[in-house]
Amino acid sequence: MSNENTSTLSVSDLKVYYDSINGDIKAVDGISFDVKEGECLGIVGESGCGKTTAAYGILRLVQHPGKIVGGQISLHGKPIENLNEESFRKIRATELALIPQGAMNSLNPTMKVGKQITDLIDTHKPGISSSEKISRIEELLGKVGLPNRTINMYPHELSGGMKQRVCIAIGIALNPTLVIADEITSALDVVVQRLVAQTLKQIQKEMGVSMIMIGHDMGLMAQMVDRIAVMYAGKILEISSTEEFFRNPQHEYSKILINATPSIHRR
Amino acid sequence: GHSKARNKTVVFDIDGGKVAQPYNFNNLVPGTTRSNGIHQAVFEPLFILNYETGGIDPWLGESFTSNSSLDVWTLKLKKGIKWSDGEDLDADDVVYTIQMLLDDSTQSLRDAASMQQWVKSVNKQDKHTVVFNLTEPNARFQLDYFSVKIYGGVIIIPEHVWKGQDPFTFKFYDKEKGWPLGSGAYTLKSASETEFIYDRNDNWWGVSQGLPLPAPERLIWAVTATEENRSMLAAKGELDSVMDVTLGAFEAMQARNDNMQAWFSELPFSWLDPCARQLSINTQAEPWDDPAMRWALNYIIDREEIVRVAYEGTTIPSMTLFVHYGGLFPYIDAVVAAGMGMRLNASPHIAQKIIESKGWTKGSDGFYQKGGKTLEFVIKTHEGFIEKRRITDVVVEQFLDAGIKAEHRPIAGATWDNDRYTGNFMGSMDWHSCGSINEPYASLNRFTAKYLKPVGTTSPGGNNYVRWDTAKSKEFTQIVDKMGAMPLNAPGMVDMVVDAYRLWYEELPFIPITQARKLIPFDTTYWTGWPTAENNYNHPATWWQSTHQIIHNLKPAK
Amino acid sequence: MLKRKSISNPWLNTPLVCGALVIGLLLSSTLIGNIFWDTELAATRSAPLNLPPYGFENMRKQEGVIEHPLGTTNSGRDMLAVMLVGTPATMSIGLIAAGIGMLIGIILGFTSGFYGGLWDDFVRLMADTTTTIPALAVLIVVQSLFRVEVNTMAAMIALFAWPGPTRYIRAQVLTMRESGYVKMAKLSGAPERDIMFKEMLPNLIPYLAASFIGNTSGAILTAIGLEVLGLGPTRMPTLGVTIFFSLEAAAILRDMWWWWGLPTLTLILIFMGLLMINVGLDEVSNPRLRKASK
Amino acid sequence: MSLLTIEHATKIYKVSSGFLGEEKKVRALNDFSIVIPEKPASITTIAGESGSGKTTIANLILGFTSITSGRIKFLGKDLSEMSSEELFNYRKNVQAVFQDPFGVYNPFYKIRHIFDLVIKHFKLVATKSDATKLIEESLGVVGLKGDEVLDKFPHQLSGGQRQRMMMARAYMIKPRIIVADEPVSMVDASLRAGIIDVMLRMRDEDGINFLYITHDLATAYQIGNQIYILYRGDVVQSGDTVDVINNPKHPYVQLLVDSVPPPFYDENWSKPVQMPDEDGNLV
Amino acid sequence: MGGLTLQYALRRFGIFLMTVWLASSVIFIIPRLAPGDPIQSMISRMSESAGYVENSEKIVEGFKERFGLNDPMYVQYGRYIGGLVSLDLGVSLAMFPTPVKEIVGRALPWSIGLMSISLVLYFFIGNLFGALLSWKKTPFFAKIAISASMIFTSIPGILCALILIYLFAFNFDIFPFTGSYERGLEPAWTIEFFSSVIYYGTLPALSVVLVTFGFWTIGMRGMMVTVEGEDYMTFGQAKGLKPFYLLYRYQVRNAILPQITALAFTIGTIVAGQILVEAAFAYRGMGSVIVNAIKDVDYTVIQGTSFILILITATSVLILDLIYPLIDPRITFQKN
Ligand SMILES: Nc1ncnc2c1ncn2[C@@H]1O[C@H](COP(=O)(O)OP(=O)(O)OP(=O)(O)O)[C@@H](O)[C@H]1O
Ligand SMILES: Nc1ncnc2c1ncn2[C@@H]1O[C@H](COP(=O)(O)OP(=O)(O)OP(=O)(O)O)[C@@H](O)[C@H]1O
Ligand SMILES: [Mg+2]
Ligand SMILES: [Mg+2]
Repeated sequence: MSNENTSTLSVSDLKVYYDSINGDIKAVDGISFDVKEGECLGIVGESGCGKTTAAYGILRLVQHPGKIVGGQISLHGKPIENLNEESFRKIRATELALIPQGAMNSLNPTMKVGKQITDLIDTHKPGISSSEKISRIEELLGKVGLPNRTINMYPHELSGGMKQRVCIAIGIALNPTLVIADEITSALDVVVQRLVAQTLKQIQKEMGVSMIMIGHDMGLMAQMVDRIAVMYAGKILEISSTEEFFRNPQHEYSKILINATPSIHRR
Repeated sequence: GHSKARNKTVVFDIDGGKVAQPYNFNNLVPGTTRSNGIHQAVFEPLFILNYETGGIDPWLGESFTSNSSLDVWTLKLKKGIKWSDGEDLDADDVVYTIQMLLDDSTQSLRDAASMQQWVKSVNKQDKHTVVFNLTEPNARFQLDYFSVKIYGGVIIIPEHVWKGQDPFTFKFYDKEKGWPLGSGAYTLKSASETEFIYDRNDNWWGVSQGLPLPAPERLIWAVTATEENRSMLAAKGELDSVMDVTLGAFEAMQARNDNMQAWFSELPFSWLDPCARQLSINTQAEPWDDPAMRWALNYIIDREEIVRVAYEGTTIPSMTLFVHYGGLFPYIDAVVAAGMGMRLNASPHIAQKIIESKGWTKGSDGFYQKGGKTLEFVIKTHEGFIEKRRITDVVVEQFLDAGIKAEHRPIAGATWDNDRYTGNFMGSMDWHSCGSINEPYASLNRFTAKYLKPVGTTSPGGNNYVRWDTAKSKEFTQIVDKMGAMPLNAPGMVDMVVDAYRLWYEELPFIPITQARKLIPFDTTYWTGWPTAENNYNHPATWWQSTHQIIHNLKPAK
Repeated sequence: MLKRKSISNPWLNTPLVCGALVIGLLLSSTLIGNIFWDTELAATRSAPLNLPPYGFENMRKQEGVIEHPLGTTNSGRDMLAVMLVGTPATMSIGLIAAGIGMLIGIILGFTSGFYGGLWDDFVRLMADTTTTIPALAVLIVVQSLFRVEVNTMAAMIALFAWPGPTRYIRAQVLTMRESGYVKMAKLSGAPERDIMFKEMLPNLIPYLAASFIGNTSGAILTAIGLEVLGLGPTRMPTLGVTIFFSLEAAAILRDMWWWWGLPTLTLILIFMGLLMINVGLDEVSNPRLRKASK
Repeated sequence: MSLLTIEHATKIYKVSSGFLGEEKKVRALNDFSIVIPEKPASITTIAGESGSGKTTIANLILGFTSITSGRIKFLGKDLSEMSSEELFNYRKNVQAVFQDPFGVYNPFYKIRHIFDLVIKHFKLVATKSDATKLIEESLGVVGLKGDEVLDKFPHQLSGGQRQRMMMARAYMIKPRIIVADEPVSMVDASLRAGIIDVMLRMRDEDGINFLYITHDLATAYQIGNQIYILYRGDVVQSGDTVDVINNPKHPYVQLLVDSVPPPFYDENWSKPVQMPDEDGNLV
Repeated sequence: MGGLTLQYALRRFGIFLMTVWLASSVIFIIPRLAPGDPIQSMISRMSESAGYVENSEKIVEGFKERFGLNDPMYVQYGRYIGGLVSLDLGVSLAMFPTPVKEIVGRALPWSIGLMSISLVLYFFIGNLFGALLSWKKTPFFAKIAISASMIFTSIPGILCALILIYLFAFNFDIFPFTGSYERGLEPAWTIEFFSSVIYYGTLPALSVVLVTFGFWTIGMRGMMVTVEGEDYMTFGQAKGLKPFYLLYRYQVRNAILPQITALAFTIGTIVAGQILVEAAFAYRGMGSVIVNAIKDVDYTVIQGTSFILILITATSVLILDLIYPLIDPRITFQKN
């Protein structure tokens, strides 16, 4: 496993269950991994295997009837699982940021895009002058390739790809230590998908943030991440570097994943 | 200060919700309200019928006498009467008023139709004397129209104000000009949908004639909404005079306000209203067209139970079709002595015999049946009159117990009237034998054959809408018509009443039920001198024009 | 494939069951009451007047008697019997009105949403129009002119209870019309009637149930509004009629709290019961609350 | 004779804003023509970006929307001239599998319902036991067993299972052609292969034609015989699949081909892509 | 603003006119379905107090002629609609010769005043309570209190009014029993008059608010639960926004949209409900006008007041439609 000093986030034995009348659904059942500084970790697995739940577990966003049952999470080596609600709120977006799955509905429909970025800044960095805020927002939008006029638009006026990019802008707005990107491209069409993925990759490199990228498109993963974790039924089957993973997958399931991926280069 | 000291003010209530037309004091138009204080304190009557003595008290009028053939009536006015603006009220105003009613070809002004029926011409004899030439003899001309027999009568209007106005659209309201204008001891200070305030006019004409000014400096008529609300206000001492309430409400007021009093100091507390309650039956609708069947109904009705339950003991059962006033006692006594008094209690077994003799048998559901038809009886009531609805509720139960499938249907007043007047009803709980106060003719006359109309057309004035149309009714009509041409309470009248009554009694086109009660609470905290059975200078109906008398009798408490 | 345990029947959640119990009990109160009480006592003049409940005193210092444990009214109705008889009567007005309103809503909503076109425009215009008509005013007029008894009154109230369901169902049908399973049913040769009522309708059941409950309380309130104006049925002492007569007799000032208080309390119970059912139905129909079973 | 012909199909949606409303026109498909021969069975791919009119084609063929101009012929008979009996017959021969494996199941019913519907309305068999046999057989083709799935509710099954059952349903009717509108785009990578495999087998063993609608060039490349690439309602390039993908001519086709991520660690995306501008012009 | 075109506004206005016309026609027909006519009713009222009225059939005929009640129905209908177009509501039948416009005009300001004050209150309180009821951070006792306060919803308005009168006017002497302002005061633009109006309006408004807010609470709670499940709520949390900000700017802001729609649609119903309360307080509004008119079968007044209620609802729906895109940016005029 990784070296303590250089690991941004370390998760060990995280368990998130959903309450149900017939007992708990073990959506995340004891997963452990590290993310090193500047590294991009991919998590793949079939739909419903617990990827989103794991992300929510780390960010403490699990909604009722879900509950975090156990696990240690530390950020820069400091445990954060015991922080109180208010302190935890403060590290969201500043240290641990999320780019959500389903960007289509992740923006407040009755708020202009600009405001949805400002309210984040106002909450965590109060006292910034409004001109400074505007230039900051314009810079962010520029980074994700959106025109400045986006500030005054409502979410429904944006295309899916644009919305996804707004979410990315929000995710990186406060220079967080770690960004968790949850299936950010699965709802987009191939061309847009590629564009968004490239944008994110570029930003990650520029800012040097650590990233967890969740998805199930092996092709995309191959292009984007440094290490891959394969999840199945709430557990992590294997974690290895991308090169290693494609060359020498350990698990049967991993092999299926790789082989099932069609290509336009080999028929 | 917009408010006067409480102990100088008398507060009356107006029931029945907001006054819809507070700024229209044209009393000639039928739709306007006049019991909002205007006819109790401002518009004075010519005479006031005294319910207690049976006599007629003079007010603006001094005397109203007829010739022996009863077709020329001479009115003498008191001297020195003035309108509140200082103009004289004299024979000219009377003639002007009556003439206006005679001239209304549409007959839609209030009293226009009756004046046109009776008055051939009206003439001023001198400043204080007016002569009426009638179309035919009428012994009750003064009584019926000029003496507040019930509610009010013809109101004299000031010629100098009305001249040149369209009597249909004139509102008689203008603060600048001091309208409305009357001769009473009070003038209108302010009006609104919910209250009317009158202040005393210290220049009232009576003062110059040696009459004392009334004591209250201000009179208020206020809309008090629900029974609950009204009772609470009275219990708090915020109302001096309350219109008709239920016994329970009165008891609750008394429990909280020692100074509440009513006509009697104990049960039944109430004063009797002139319109006794009756169950009218459509005498042309099967199977109730058979007098025997109507008698069966009468046998089922338990009047005592009705008094006990529907009235909580605040009234008395009707012995005859007449109201129990002193002036009518000779007739009531004679009828009862002749064996025609109504029973207090039910005799269902007699009813059963009658009904069964008509071929009805009780079915498995407990109701009488004949030829596959159930014996039904639907009683329509006026939705707004709780008292009649409560009587009907009890009667329906009595009928149901006796095997008649009775039903109670309260409906809107207009529909109810229309249904009855056109004969679209089986039974109706109402009061239409109302009319006689101090002589028997008025009530009997309403059921004579001359008012008969076929089912589907409107009965005139709601007279004989039960459509009593038999040989006996014709005979009845002859006797009653004869009575009408005789002076009031002429000798021999008692026997004629008994004869006519017998014809009616045998066929029973409607069934007298109870006397109507009005439980009218007064508060003596600030004012005394309210009419009671002991201090019975007149009756206590404060929404009638006779209220002038009450106001002049009030004294400050302490 | 992750093993997903299915959550047990969502219709069996606590609020729904409690609410249904309360409502069921109140609805069957006449039946139950007949076993231990003489419900004929609800009729006028079947008991002494103005008695307080057992153990209390009225203004005249009369004590309550065990023969009339909840007291009596000023027309000699036994309050216990009145409550037993009046409660289901009041509720049935609500249920019938909501039922009819719902039925109209289903028919109009489905046909207008499914077929669209002129018919759809017409239905929407009618719904909009009906919404603007002040129902209470019209009902007051009709009731005071014709005076109808419980069932007809319910039917009249229903005439104003359909636009809501119609509008909602229409919107749902418009969405469902585009859904995959409707297309599949078409591809499977199913006739339109089947598509509407066998494919679409069942999915609306939780909503229809919730809306039915909501409309029931609305209809009950409308009925009560008419009744306290004195425009209710006559012999049947529904809750509103009872309150009307109590107010006509100044029951509050007379300290006859049992007379207006008991029907009011029952009304509160009815509404709480219906509210609980609604909350329970929410749990059934709200996708978020149901995610667990997905 | 060709099995299915589309001649110069154009579809214009009229978007009206309700009662008395003004109308706006959206040209979803423009002068589209295609011929699918009766034999041999083939898989014809229609690819293109989102909103390019792919689903519109499916809806036209399936009769869910009316054609604005042009004609669709099945075995030489014009769709719009068919009697209701012929239309019913057409339904039996032209079936579909859709993108969303959840939405096509009525959540109210058990899985069995989709098979029952078909059997009932198309009167495929007479007896109950025949029906059971038929269902089992069809499920077998997609590698499922009746007792594992039939009495479950749709949400109790995986996306892959649901999508395969849709294939089984279509297969049971034994149509001449199946319109498959993005049948794998909502299914996991690991399950995708299974479904593609089923399609291939149905083509090769049962002679069923497919109209395969997708935006995923990679799978099309794997199985398609012919391809039509749509861009904003127009066909921009068509021909043999391998040809088209290996030699993209139209700039949009080039962009599309470029955007497919190579699923191998050692092959990288070459250069950053450029999006079409807002008016849809390719730069 | 989503392109508010003249064409859209005109079309929307056309629908408005059509609904008003249809609804007014219904209002015209209904009172005429029953036997009984207003003039007869007037006579009946006279005879209630005066025993009986002689020659009443003459009066009835005279007035029927005067009001054109003997004309064929279509003539009456034409006259009615023609009148509405010029906002002439005719002359009251029962209170001849007062124009309906005058009667309604006197009552309307009071009703509207009472309505707007109570509307603001119950809409605010109802939605606030609904929001608090579904918010995780609301203290438990507050939730209990809110739930308990909803029992008022099931109490008939008139009874609630009387209980309030009993408590606050009778027992505690805090507020007046009835009326709209102090006895003897003349309406004027003075502080004295206004404070009196507010003082007298408190109990009526309170009654309306108490019996109404619960509906909004229930509706709001439902909407809050729905919105809580939206992705943007989770994302808002992930942004580390403060809980209260998240509550009002994200959750409430979106949950309240259907509530606003519902408000526009139910405004007529609410005003109608207010009628009973007004009657209990002998308040000067439309309540008693309507109740009396119905008792007297005063067609013109019934039609006039109902027409006003129809206008209120139709107008509020129209306004809602026109301003909705401001409240909900997703809605544009072109879509319906
Ligand atoms: N609110 C909930 N209640 C109960 N179970 C839930 C809830 N949310 C998710 N689950 C269950 O938890 C498991 C993991 O869900 P999760 O959303 O984390 O999967 P995922 O890997 O992100 O899937 P996808 O690729 O579809 O996004 C699933 O089995 C799901 O059914
Ligand atoms: N019912 C409809 N009414 C109006 N416009 C429509 C309708 N259906 C589709 N369109 C429009 O027609 C165009 C083509 O849509 P279509 O659904 O055929 O695209 P698609 O290629 O299937 O896209 P996707 O990949 O997103 O499924 C789009 O611009 C769409 O907005
Ligand atoms: Mg997920
Ligand atoms: Mg599509």
